[in-house]
Amino acid sequence: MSTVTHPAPAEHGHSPFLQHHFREMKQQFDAAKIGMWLFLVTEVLLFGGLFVGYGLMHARHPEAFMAAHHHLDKVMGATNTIVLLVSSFTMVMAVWSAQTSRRKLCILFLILTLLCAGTFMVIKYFEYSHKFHEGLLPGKYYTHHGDTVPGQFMFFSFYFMMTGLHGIHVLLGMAAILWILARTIRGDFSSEYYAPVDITGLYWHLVDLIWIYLFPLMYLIS
Amino acid sequence: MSHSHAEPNHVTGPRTYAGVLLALIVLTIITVYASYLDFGAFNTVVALIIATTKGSLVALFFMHLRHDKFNAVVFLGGLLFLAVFLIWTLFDIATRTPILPSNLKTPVMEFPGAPLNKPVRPSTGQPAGQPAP
Amino acid sequence: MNWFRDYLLPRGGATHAGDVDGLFMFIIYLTIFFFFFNGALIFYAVKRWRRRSDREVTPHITHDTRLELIWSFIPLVVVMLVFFWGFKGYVRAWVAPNDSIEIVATGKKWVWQFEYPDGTRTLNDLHVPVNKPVKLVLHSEDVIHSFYVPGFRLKRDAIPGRYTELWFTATEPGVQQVFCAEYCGKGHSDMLARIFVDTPEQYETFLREGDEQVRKMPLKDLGQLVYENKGCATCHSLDGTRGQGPSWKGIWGKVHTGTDGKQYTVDANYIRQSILQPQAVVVQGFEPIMPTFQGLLREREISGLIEFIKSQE
Amino acid sequence: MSEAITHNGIGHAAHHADYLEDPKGLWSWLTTLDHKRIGLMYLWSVLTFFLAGGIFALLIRLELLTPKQTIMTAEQYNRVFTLHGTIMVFLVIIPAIPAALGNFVLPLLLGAKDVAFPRLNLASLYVYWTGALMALSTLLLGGVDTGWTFYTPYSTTTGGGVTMMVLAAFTLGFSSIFTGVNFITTIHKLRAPGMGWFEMPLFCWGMYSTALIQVLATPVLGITLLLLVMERVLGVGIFDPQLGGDPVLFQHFFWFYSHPAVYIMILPGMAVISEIIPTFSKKTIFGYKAIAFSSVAIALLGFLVWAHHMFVAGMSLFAGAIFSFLTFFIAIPSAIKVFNWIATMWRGSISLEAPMLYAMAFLLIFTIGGLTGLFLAALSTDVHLHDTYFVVSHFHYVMAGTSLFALLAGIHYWWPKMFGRMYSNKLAPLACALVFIGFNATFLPQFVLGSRGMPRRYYNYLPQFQDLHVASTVGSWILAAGLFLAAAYLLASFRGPKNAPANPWGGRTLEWETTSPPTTHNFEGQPVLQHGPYDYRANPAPVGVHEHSH
Ligand code: HEA
Ligand code: HEA
Ligand code: HEC
Ligand code: CUA
Ligand SMILES: [Cu+2]
Repeated sequence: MSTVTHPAPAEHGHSPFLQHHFREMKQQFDAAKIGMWLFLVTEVLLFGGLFVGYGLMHARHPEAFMAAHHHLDKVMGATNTIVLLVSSFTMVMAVWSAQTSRRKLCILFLILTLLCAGTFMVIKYFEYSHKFHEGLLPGKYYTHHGDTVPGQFMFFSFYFMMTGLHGIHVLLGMAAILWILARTIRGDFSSEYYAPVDITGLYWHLVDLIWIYLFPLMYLIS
Repeated sequence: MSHSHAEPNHVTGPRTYAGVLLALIVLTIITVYASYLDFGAFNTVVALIIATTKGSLVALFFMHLRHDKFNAVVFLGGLLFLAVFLIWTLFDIATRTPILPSNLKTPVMEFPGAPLNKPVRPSTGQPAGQPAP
Repeated sequence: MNWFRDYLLPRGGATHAGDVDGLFMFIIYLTIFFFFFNGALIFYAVKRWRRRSDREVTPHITHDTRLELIWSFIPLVVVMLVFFWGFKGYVRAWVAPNDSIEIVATGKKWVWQFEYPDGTRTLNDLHVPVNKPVKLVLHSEDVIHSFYVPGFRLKRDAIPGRYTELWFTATEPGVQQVFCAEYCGKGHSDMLARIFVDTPEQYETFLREGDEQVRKMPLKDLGQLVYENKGCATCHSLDGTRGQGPSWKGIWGKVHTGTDGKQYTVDANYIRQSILQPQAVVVQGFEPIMPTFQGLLREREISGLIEFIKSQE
Repeated sequence: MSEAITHNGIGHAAHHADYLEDPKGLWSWLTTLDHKRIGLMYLWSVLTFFLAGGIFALLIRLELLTPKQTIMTAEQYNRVFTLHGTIMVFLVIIPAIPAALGNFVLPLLLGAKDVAFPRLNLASLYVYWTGALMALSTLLLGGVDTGWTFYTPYSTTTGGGVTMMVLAAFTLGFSSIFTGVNFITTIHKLRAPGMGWFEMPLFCWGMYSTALIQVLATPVLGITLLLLVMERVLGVGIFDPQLGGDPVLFQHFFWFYSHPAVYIMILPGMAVISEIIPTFSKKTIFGYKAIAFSSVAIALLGFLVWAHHMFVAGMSLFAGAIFSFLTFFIAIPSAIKVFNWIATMWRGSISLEAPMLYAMAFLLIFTIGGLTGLFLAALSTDVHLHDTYFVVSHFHYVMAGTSLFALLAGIHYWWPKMFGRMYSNKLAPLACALVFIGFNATFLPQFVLGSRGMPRRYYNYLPQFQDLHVASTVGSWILAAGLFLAAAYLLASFRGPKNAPANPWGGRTLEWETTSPPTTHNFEGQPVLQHGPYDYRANPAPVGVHEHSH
């Protein structure tokens, strides 16, 4: 007949992490990467929708957005940007350590990444509580007094939606890194198998990438 | 097909990563500095160009797209469709001509029902402060 | 084949309806043609090459570039034709001539209100002169509505916070049905209006004194007409069921309590006040949502309503 | 056992394990990672919701039997058609073919053991169930009366369970994204050795194109719906003119997803038809590459045309022209497909089994459904027809008449493979005829209603429209009778033994080379492709020879 089946590839180079439906580690690794990148594309489009909405409303009410952004603290924003950039660096170093089977180093870098992420969230916390205090809240909860330009509430609607969604992603990223950390400590990863570290890294870099755009659009408009 | 960086010869080293980090921090400082300068209409453009440079560094080096052509296409494809979304929407939004009735007495209010402008519309959905034709 | 067009489309009453109908019929014939064409091919294939034995061998034909090009190219030509035809009609219906009569049409749940250049206002009845271009500036006070005149082949959304416009030249005197074509809630399907295409004289009289029907009708019938056409019916029932507002069944002469706790007898003055200043007395148990009809109803129409309410046992 | 599969000595137990029975127990189903079981659970869920959505449809039709009140009030009617539309779109037709049939056959067609991410696959099912429960819970929250399009500002000001319904649609979006990510990766990485891109069955191209849309468009729906929720909860202002926003912007956001989504609904249907027609014509597919590329073209072009739903929504003239112009181009890949399918039948050896009957109905109905899209794509005629029953009829022709018929065709085609059982050969053509006649009787009158000016979402209508409404309602009963009959004989097949042959139709794609039903791991070992998917030249597989016995 037309179709011949071969026995499943003999058990060579069999990693315990090779799932039954893949033929070899390379295939599994590539699949994981493609899957992750597709997921990142969906994230880009998810945030992208917000960016488009922000851009259109900014164009509609330029004065309001301009006036409102002065309530943000550039120093805190810039600090947070640098914190996230550093975390991206430590993350990529963690991936590199896993890739080159340096387990201890990997643990160290993952912890550093977590620390940076934590710092980011703490700074964000201070920024948010300051805004809550002043009544710079989204939409109909906006109660800040003494505005001269109407419509500033809309800037804060976007500020909170975008940084809020980003913040949720930071938290999710932290959870993922914790999980990777646990597995690294357990000794799962080596140059043979490090896909989970790699794709967690990709996710984390995307979170950074989004912030790279959020920062100038929120804090630096002029 | 997919050329992932799995092959050992594609492992980028810590030196490169450190260099990239340095570049990113420098660019951050530049963009903050630039925000105090006035390029007129180009302020946002300048900020976005710097952001895109930073973003590309992250994507190319930290996310290894430099050695991962396939996934680079995937990612750029995503961005392309985001651009379609924005540009095609602008086809409408940016080319609308405002229409006003000639006997309009009060000008159209920008934020008729906004907080600190007017009480928000009551739950009945009745209008509060519409442009009166 | 005019019967076919008249079966499918309502009688056209505006200048550009003919163009739209032409394109419509063209695509109808296109659809019918391809339906029967494809149907015939399939039918023929099944008849001719129905499987007779399990061992039949079929030719191995993988593709044919020439055919592929033909059946890409022909549809391409056809659809480009359709595009330009449709575009032409759309552009023509886009910019109103400078000498159009401008009428502002405001949609709100669930009535249409029209304001004429001289300040006259009507509810749900639009009067326009025949053979004169009319421009409607549309606007909504709450959600999106859509002003749809099937006879004119025209439709445009009325949007809150913005104005949109629409124009037409009605070609024959008579009445045209208007629908609300954008879903707007409970009363969506009752948000009907009519366009009275008047002769120039009729239009003049209308602007002066209101329309003829109104002038001649017995008061009670006029009241009923107003009830049905001016939106009262969306909120007030006649059979005792509670709507957005109280039912009118048997209210004449009754004593009602307002939210201010005071008692009011339903008499002519009370009804007049309810219509002109609905917020002055709000009946207990109801929201103060009734819009004022000040300036929207003529004196005779209000008297008619009073008679009509009186007659509701 | 089919001779096509050579034994490889991996063990006899594995060889006979039928995926339906191994392992046993409800828990093993709920925790399964097997794409076939997940596909089946999707199938049962989708059909259940189809029944629910269909019952709502029958209620709609019953209410419209007379003007004014027939069986329900205006408020109830608005809730019923919203629920009908939302269920049919988000719970039925979007997951129907990809998540149910696609999950089942895609790995089989590729000669793979499973999809790339089995856990994600199971997650998608649970997310779907969660979304479905959320959608149904709105019934307890006072219902939703916005229509499936959730247009602002109506949706931001009306009461009831709108927030919950919107979050349900958001959740269902994720299940769709998961399926999309999974399928793209599976097609890229898990094709059997020797299977190049052009040796894949066309079904896989259809799934691939669908998955592209799922991945690229669904996230924007997600953010749109989130914005809508934020608008309701926080009053953020983006869509609310009262707050300086733009209500029409919502429509751009919504249709950026929902227009491509109509191709999420139709491409899988076309994918099924591309399998069925060659099998029952016993002839190689005509224009393989043309069909494959037109799927991708439809998917990508579909992103450029969304605002054809907004021609009368106060868009600019320029935008109207661009969107109308681009819309017309989708007709070309669609035409290419239709004519290639017909050319496949040409000089074939055509056998009119139930799947083929549905496929032929598909071709005819798609011709009407697609061409009526041209009325709506053309600017001047759309101004007249927008939001009338003409649109309602157009989209039922393409969604119910086309996608759904493809689903029925696919169910009939793969039923023996899925359950190892054959259904009644006598009742199937009867049901198909009833469905076909009933369908046209229901929706043909609606075209006329629409062109005569009857707007959609109307609870009450002018007396002049009644005749056609009555015809449509009667048609819906014939349609329902046909569908219930189909459900009956399909279910009745479970009473018989598992006697379906491995390859009942003489198909040439890989799923027919394993047992019916397949074993837990699909194939014994790794199948290696040796001929194209529709190659009927060498050893044309005679029907019914591979009797399979336990
Ligand atoms: C499965 C779903 C599906 C599919 C496949 C389509 C396919 C098409 N649709 Fe449809 N559409 C919907 C589902 C779908 N639609 C829904 C749900 C709505 C309404 C939503 C709502 O408002 O609730 C809608 C509404 C809708 C509108 C908006 C109407 C309005 O509200 O005013 C428009 C306008 O352009 C449109 C156009 C088209 C076109 C041009 C195609 C094309 O893709 C069709 C292409 C196919 C063919 C052309 C036929 C095959 C070709 C031949 C047989 C060869 C001969 C051809 C030629 C010579 C040209 N559709
Ligand atoms: C896939 C999508 C889909 C499907 C299949 C259907 C199917 C049907 N629809 Fe619906 N419909 C929509 C999508 C769909 N619809 C949408 C999106 C809207 C717009 C909503 C809005 O405006 O917001 C709409 C609106 C809509 C309206 C307009 C309401 C209005 O505007 O006022 C009407 C009116 O006639 C209608 C009727 C019907 C009928 C009679 C069917 C019939 O075909 C139904 C027949 C089905 C059955 C009777 C169930 C039987 C099933 C079984 C027995 C189980 C099956 C199992 C097997 C056979 C294996 N639908
Ligand atoms: C949007 C809904 C709405 C419309 C339209 C409407 N009403 Fe009312 N009406 C109400 C409500 C609510 C009340 C009770 C609260 C109040 O008194 O203001 C009411 C009260 C009344 C009353 C007092 C009834 C009583 O029982 O004391 C009269 C009389 C009345 N309306 C007449 C009219 C007439 C005449 C029209 C049309 C020309 C009309 N209404 C249109 C909502 C409406
Ligand atoms: Cu107003 Cu529909
Ligand atoms: Cu569309």
